[in-house]
Amino acid sequence: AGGGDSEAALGSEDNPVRIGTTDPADYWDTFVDLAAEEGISVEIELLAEYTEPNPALSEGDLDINQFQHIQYLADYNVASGDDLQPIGSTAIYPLGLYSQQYDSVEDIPDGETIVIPNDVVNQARALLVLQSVGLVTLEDGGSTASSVQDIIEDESRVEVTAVDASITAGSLPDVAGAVINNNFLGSAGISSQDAIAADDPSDPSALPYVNVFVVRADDVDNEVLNQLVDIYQGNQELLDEVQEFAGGTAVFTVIPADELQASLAEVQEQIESQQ
Amino acid sequence: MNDLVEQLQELLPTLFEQTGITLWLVAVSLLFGGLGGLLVGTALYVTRRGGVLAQPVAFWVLNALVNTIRPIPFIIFIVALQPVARAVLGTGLGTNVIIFSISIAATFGIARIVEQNLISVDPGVIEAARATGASPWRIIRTVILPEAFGPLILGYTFATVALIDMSSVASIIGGEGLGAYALDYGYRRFDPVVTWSALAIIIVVTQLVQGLGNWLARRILRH
Amino acid sequence: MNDLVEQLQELLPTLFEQTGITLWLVAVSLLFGGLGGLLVGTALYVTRRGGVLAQPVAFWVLNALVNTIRPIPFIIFIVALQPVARAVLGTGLGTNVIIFSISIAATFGIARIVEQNLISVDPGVIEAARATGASPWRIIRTVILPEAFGPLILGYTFATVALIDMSSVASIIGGEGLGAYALDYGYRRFDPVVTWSALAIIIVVTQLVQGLGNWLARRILRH
Amino acid sequence: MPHISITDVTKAYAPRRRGGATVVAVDGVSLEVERGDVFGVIGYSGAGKSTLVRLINGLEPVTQGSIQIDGVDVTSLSGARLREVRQGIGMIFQRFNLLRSRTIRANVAYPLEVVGMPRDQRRARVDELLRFVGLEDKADAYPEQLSGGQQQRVGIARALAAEPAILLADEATSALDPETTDEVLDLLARVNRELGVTIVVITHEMDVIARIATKVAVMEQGRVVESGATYDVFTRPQTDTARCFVRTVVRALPDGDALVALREQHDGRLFTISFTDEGASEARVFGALARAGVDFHLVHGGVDDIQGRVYGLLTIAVRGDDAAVADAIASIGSGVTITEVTA
Amino acid sequence: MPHISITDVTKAYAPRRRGGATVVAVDGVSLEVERGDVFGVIGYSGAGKSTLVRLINGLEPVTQGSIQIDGVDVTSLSGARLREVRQGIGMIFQRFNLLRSRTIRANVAYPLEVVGMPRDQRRARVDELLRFVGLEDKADAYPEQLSGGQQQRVGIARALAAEPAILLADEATSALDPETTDEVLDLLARVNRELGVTIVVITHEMDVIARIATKVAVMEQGRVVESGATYDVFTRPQTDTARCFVRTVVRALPDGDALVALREQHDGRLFTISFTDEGASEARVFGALARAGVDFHLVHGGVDDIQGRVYGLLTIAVRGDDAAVADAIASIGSGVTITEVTA
Ligand SMILES: Nc1ncnc2c1ncn2[C@@H]1O[C@H](COP(=O)(O)OP(=O)(O)OP(=O)(O)O)[C@@H](O)[C@H]1O
Ligand SMILES: Nc1ncnc2c1ncn2[C@@H]1O[C@H](COP(=O)(O)OP(=O)(O)OP(=O)(O)O)[C@@H](O)[C@H]1O
Ligand code: MET
Ligand SMILES: [Mg+2]
Ligand SMILES: [Mg+2]
Repeated sequence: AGGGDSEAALGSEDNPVRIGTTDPADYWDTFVDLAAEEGISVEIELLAEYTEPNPALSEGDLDINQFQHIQYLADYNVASGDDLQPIGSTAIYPLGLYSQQYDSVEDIPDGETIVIPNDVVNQARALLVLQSVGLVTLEDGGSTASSVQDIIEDESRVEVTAVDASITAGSLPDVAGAVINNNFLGSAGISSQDAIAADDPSDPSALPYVNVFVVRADDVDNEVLNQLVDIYQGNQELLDEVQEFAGGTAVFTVIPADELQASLAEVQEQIESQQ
Repeated sequence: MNDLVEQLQELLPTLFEQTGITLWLVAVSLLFGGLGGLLVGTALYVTRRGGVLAQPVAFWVLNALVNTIRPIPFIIFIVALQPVARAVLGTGLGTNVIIFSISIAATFGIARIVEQNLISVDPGVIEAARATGASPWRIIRTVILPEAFGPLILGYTFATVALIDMSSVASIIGGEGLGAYALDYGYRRFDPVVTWSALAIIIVVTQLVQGLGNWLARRILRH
Repeated sequence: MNDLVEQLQELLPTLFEQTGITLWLVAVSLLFGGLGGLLVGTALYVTRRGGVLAQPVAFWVLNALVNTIRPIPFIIFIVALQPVARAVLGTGLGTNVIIFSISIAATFGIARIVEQNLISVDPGVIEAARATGASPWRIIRTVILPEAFGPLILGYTFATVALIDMSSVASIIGGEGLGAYALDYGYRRFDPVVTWSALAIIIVVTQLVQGLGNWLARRILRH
Repeated sequence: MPHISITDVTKAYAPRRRGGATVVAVDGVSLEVERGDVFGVIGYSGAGKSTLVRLINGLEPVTQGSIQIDGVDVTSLSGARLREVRQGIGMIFQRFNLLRSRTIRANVAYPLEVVGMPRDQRRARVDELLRFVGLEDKADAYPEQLSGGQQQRVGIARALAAEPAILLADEATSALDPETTDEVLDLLARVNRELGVTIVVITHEMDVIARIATKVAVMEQGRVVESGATYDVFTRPQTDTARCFVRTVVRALPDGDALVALREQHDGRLFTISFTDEGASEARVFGALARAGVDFHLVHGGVDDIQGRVYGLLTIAVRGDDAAVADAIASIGSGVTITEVTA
Repeated sequence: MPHISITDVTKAYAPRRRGGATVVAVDGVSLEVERGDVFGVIGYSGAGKSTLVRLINGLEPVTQGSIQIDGVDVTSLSGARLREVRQGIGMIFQRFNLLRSRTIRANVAYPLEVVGMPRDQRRARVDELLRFVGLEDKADAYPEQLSGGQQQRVGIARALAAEPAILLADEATSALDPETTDEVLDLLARVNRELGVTIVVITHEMDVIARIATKVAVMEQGRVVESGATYDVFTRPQTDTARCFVRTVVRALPDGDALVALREQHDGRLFTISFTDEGASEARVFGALARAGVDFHLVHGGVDDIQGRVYGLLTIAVRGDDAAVADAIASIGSGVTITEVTA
C-alpha cells in the first residue's frame, strides 16, 4: 500500500509526503529534488482526472494536492461535504479562446461551434469567457456553476459543445474555436499569445481561479507541508519549468494562506446560496 | 428523502432523453460494429489453417490487424480516429463520431468473439455440407453461421453490454448518453444522485439486453 | 529523423519499465479476475435451467449481479470501488488498487465469456459422466471445463487483451503501465512519439498473447 | 426380488413450442429383470428403447411410474444416493459420447476415477480393458482419430471399467464388424456368467439377442408388446414386430421379392418346415419325401441355435406327384410343422 | 470406362506429436467400380473403409495415387470443379452429421438448395423423401429429438435428395432395425436398378452385402485383400477375414462354443454339406442317406440367396453304420461337397 509508515514523521524516508496532481509535468521531478535538499521526502501521485485528487486527499491516500483553483475546490467541498483547505497559492492561468480559422471573435460566423472543457468548473469559466465577448448569453447572467444547458440559444451566436479538457486543443480543426486550459497549450504547440479572448488574471474576480496547494483542514498548520509551499514559491528554476509547461500563461501569484481560505469560504457560500 | 424524490423528479426528463440517446448510439454501433465483426471474425475463421477458405496470408494480415486495433486504449483510439472521422463525417466531434469510433473498435472486438464461437462448430457437419458440393461461401452462410447461432447470440449480448460501457467514454469528445451523463453531470460534479440514477438505468437496460440474449440463445440451442 | 531516434533512445528505459509494470499488472489481474471469472462463469453455467446443479434462484442472483457490474463505466467503477480498496489494501490509489479494480471488473466480464464457452459443451458427454455416478462438482472439474478448454483458452486470450486495454485507465488513480504512460505523457501532452512508441509495445505484446492463445487452442482443439 | 423392476413407467417429452405435440417415448412399460439376466430389448427405430434405458439409471426423470433397483425406488432418489446407484451401473451409449478432451486411456479410466480407484490399479485395469477391446495401440490417441467401431469399443471398455453390477448396453455392437461383435458378445456373456452382472441389451440386431439374451422384450411405439424367454419369442413370436425381427436371424419365411425370385427359380410347390429341439427330427421329412420318390430342394432357411437350442425353419421346393407329396407329408406325424407357401 | 477408378491410393495421417506414429489408414488400394455397380466394402473396424470413401469425393486429400470419376482425376481438382463433382455424389455418414440448426425437413432440403432447385419443387421432393424414410411426422423436429435410427434415416434421405449419380453409403443401416434396413436396402437397390446410380456400400453387416452388393472388396489394415463378385466371395472366400464375414450370413460352419454345444446335443458324426446353384441338388444327399437307412438331423446352417442365387451350407448329424454312411456319400457324385467336421 502507498500509505507508508504512519509512525514515522511525515516527510521522512519511511513516510514520504504524498502529493497528488493531474499534470504529467517534468517540473515535479525538480520539485522532488528540491524537497530532498531540504530533507523532505516526497512522492508524486500522478492522477488523470480532476475528480480524483480531492477524495483521495480526504481519504488519506494523499497528504496534499496541487492541481486546482479555489473555485474548483469550493465546488468540491460543497458538493461532497468535505472541508479541504488551501495553504498556498501558485499561479493564475487565464483561460483563453483559440481558433485556427478566425483571427478575432468578430470574424466567427453565427451558428458555428465552440468547444469548451466539460468539467463543471472550467465549463462554467469558459462559458463566462464566451459570454464576456458576446458569443453566448447565459441564464441569469451566468455564474461559476453555469453549464451548456444554461445557454439561451436564441440570444447566442454559437453552439457550444463540452468535451474532455484534454480534447479541446485537438478539436480545433473541427470547430470555429476552442477554450483551452493552460495544461494543454504547451504540449499542443499553441502559444497563449494566440488567444482571441481570455479572462483577465488581474481582475479581482479572477482570484478564485488562483491555483492552490490543498490539505485536509487539520493539516493547515503542518510545518512540513507549509515548507513545501515555500519551496515551490521560492525557486525560480522550478517556476520557469512550470511556466514552460503552462505555455507561458502562468501569472505567478503569492497570496497568504488566510486570504485564500477566506476566499474559499466566500465562494463556497456563494455556491451554497445558488442551490 | 423528500429532497431525493424531488431531485429525481427533476432529473427524469433528462434521464429519459439520455436513455434514448444511449439506445440509439448502442443500436447503431451494434449494427455497424456487429456486421463488421461478423465479417472480420468469419474471415478469420474461414481463412485459418484447415478452414473452408484456408488462406494463411490473409489470416495473418487480419489477425495482426485485429491485434493491433484491439489493445489501443479507447480514449486514444477515438482521438487517433478523429482525422478519419473528419474525412468521412466532416467533423471530429459529436454523437456520429462516437458511433463511428465505437463501430470500428467494436468490429475488432466482436471479430474475436465471432471467431471463437465459430471454432466450436462440429467439423462433421461442415464436412457433410462440403460433401454436397456446397461452395465455401454457401457453407459459411448456411452451415457455419447458423450452427453457431446460439453461442453467437450470447457473444453479441456480451458485446452489446461492452458497447454500453464504451459509449460512456463518449463524453470525452462531447458525446451524450447515459454513461456520458453519469460521468459529466454525476461523477465530475460529485453528484451521486445523478451518477447512480443514470447507472441504475444503464443496469436495467443491461438486464433487459442480457435477458433477451439468454432467452434467444436458449431457444436456439434448445438445451 | 535523427531527433526521433534520439528521443526513442531516451524513452527506452522508461518504456521498458512501463512494459514491466503492464505485464505485472495484467498478469496479476488475469490471475485474480481469471479465477474469479472462472468461478462465477461456471456457477452461471451449472446453476442455469438444465445445468448439473440447476438452481434457478442462485442463477438469477448471479446473473443479475453480473449484469449490474458489467455495464458500469470503468472510470466510475474504479471510483466506486475505492472505499473497498481502502478497507482491503489501505489505500485508494496506485497500481495495487488498479489490479484490485481490474480483477473485480474482469471477474464479471470473464464470467460471461466462460459461461458462453461452457454452453457449447456437448450434452452427450456430460450425460456419459452423469451415468458413471460422478458428482456435479467432479463433472464440472473433469468434464465440463476440460471439454471447453480450447474455446476457454481463446476466451481468456480475448480477456487478456481487454485487460491490457483496461489497464490504461489506470492513470486515473495514479497507476502506471504502458497504457497510462501513453495517455499521460503522450496523449495528454500531445507527444505522438511517446504515444505511438508505447502503443507499439502494447500491440507487440498483444500479438504475442494472441499468438500464444491461438497456438494453444489449436493444440487443444486438434482441428 | 427382481434386480430391476420397472412398473408402469411413462416418459413424455413436452412439446418445444406451444401447440406442438407431446411425444410419449415410453408408454406404461412394466418389466422385471432378474439378477443375472441378459435382458434384450428390441423394437423398431424410435420405439423408445434408448429412452427406457436412460430412465433406468435416472438420466431422465420418469413422467410416471416407478423403477426399482434392488428394491430401491430410484425414481425418488437424488443427489449422493442416486450417484451411488449409478456407480453400480455401466452404460454403453448409442452415440458413444466419448470425452474429446481425454485420450482413449483416460476415457476408459474415467469411471474408475469416479469410484476412487488408486492411480496404479487404475492404470493396470485400463490396460487390461484396452487389450480386451483390441485398442492397446490407440491408448494415447484421441476419440476423433478413431474409426466408428473403435470409438464404440472405447465406450464398451468404459462401461465395463468399474465392474458394474448392471450393464445397460444401448446398441453396443451396431458399429462393429462381426469378429469384434463376437468378441464383445462373448465378453458380455462371460461378464454375465462369471461375475453375475445383469445386462440390459438394447439392439436392433436380433442376432445379438439370439446369442446372449435370456429374455427379450419387444417394444413398439413406447409400449412393450411382447416379452418372454428368448427361445419362446423366437420360436413362437406373437406380434408382427417380433416376427419381423425373428426372420432376420432365422431367415426362413420368404416373402415379397425373395418369394417371387424363388418361384421363378423353382417350379415345384413351396413348403416350409418348422421344427424345434422338442419335436421329432426333420430327417423324417426328408426320408419320407425321398422314399416317396419326390424330388425336392432346400431353397431357403436354416437351422440356428437360439440360446444353445436348435430351431429350424426351412423352405423346400417340391416337384412330383401331388398325391405322393400328400402321402409323404401325412406320414410324418407330430413334432414338425409343414405348411405350404401359397402366397 | 469404370465409373470410379481408384489407382494405388494411399492415405496417411501424420502423427499429432513429434515422435508419434504415422497412421496409414488406406494403403495402396486399387479398385474399379463400374457404372451401375453396387459395390460393397467390408472389413474389420479400423480397416480404412470410411477413410477410403472420404477420399472418393475429396473430403480428404489422398497422400498418393489417383481417383478418377468418369475418367476425371478428382484428386487434382479443386474449387468449383471439385464441387460440381461432389454435387453428383450423395454421401451417408457413419456419424450422421446432421445440421443441429435445421429441422429435419431443412436438413434433407440442404443438397437441393446447393444444386439450386426452386423452393416449391424442393418442398415436394423433401416430403417425398421423408415419406419414404418414414419420418413425415418428424419433419419439423430437430435432430436431437430423434432416436439414433431416425437420425440415420434423415442422413439417408439427405444423401438421396439431389438424385446423385454416385451414392457413398458409410454404414447406412448400422443403427436401423430390420424392417427399416429392409426398406432402405430395397430403396438402394431400386435407386440402383431404376436410376442406374452407382453405389458404394460400406458396412460391417455382411447381410447387407449379400442383399444388394454386386461386387465386394474386403479390406484389412488399409489394404484390399480380396475382391470380386459377391456370389464368388461368399461361396469361395479366400481370406480369413472374408470367411469370418461370410459366416455371419451363412452360419454353417460351427466352431468354438457352438461346435462343443452341437457335439453335446448330437451323438452322431457331423458333416457339412455345401452346395451352390451351379451344382446338383442337395436333395440327392438326403435321398441317399434316407435310402441307406441312416438317421440324420439338420443341426446347423441354412440356405441363403446371395444376390438372388442359392447357396447352402448345412451341418448334419448322422447316426448309423459307418459303411452305410460311406456308401451313401460315395453315391452322391459331383456338385455337392460333403466334409466331415472332425475338430
Ligand atoms: N484423423 C485421423 N487421424 C489419425 N488416424 C486416423 C484418423 N482418422 C482415422 N484414423 C485411423 O485410420 C484407421 C482407419 O479408420 P477408418 O475410419 O477408415 O476405419 P473404418 O474401416 O471405417 O472402421 P469402422 O468400421 O470402425 O468405422 C483407423 O485405425 C483410425 O484410427
Ligand atoms: N429429447 C426428446 N424430445 C422429443 N422427443 C424425443 C426426445 N428424445 C427422443 N424422442 C422421441 O422419442 C421416441 C423414442 O426415442 P428413442 O431414442 O428412445 O428410440 P429408440 O427405440 O432408441 O430408437 P433407435 O433404435 O432408432 O435408437 C422417438 O420418436 C424420438 O423421436
Ligand atoms: N490548472 C487548472 C486551471 O487553472 C486547474 C483547473 S481546476 C481543477 O485552469
Ligand atoms: Mg436408440
Ligand atoms: Mg468407418
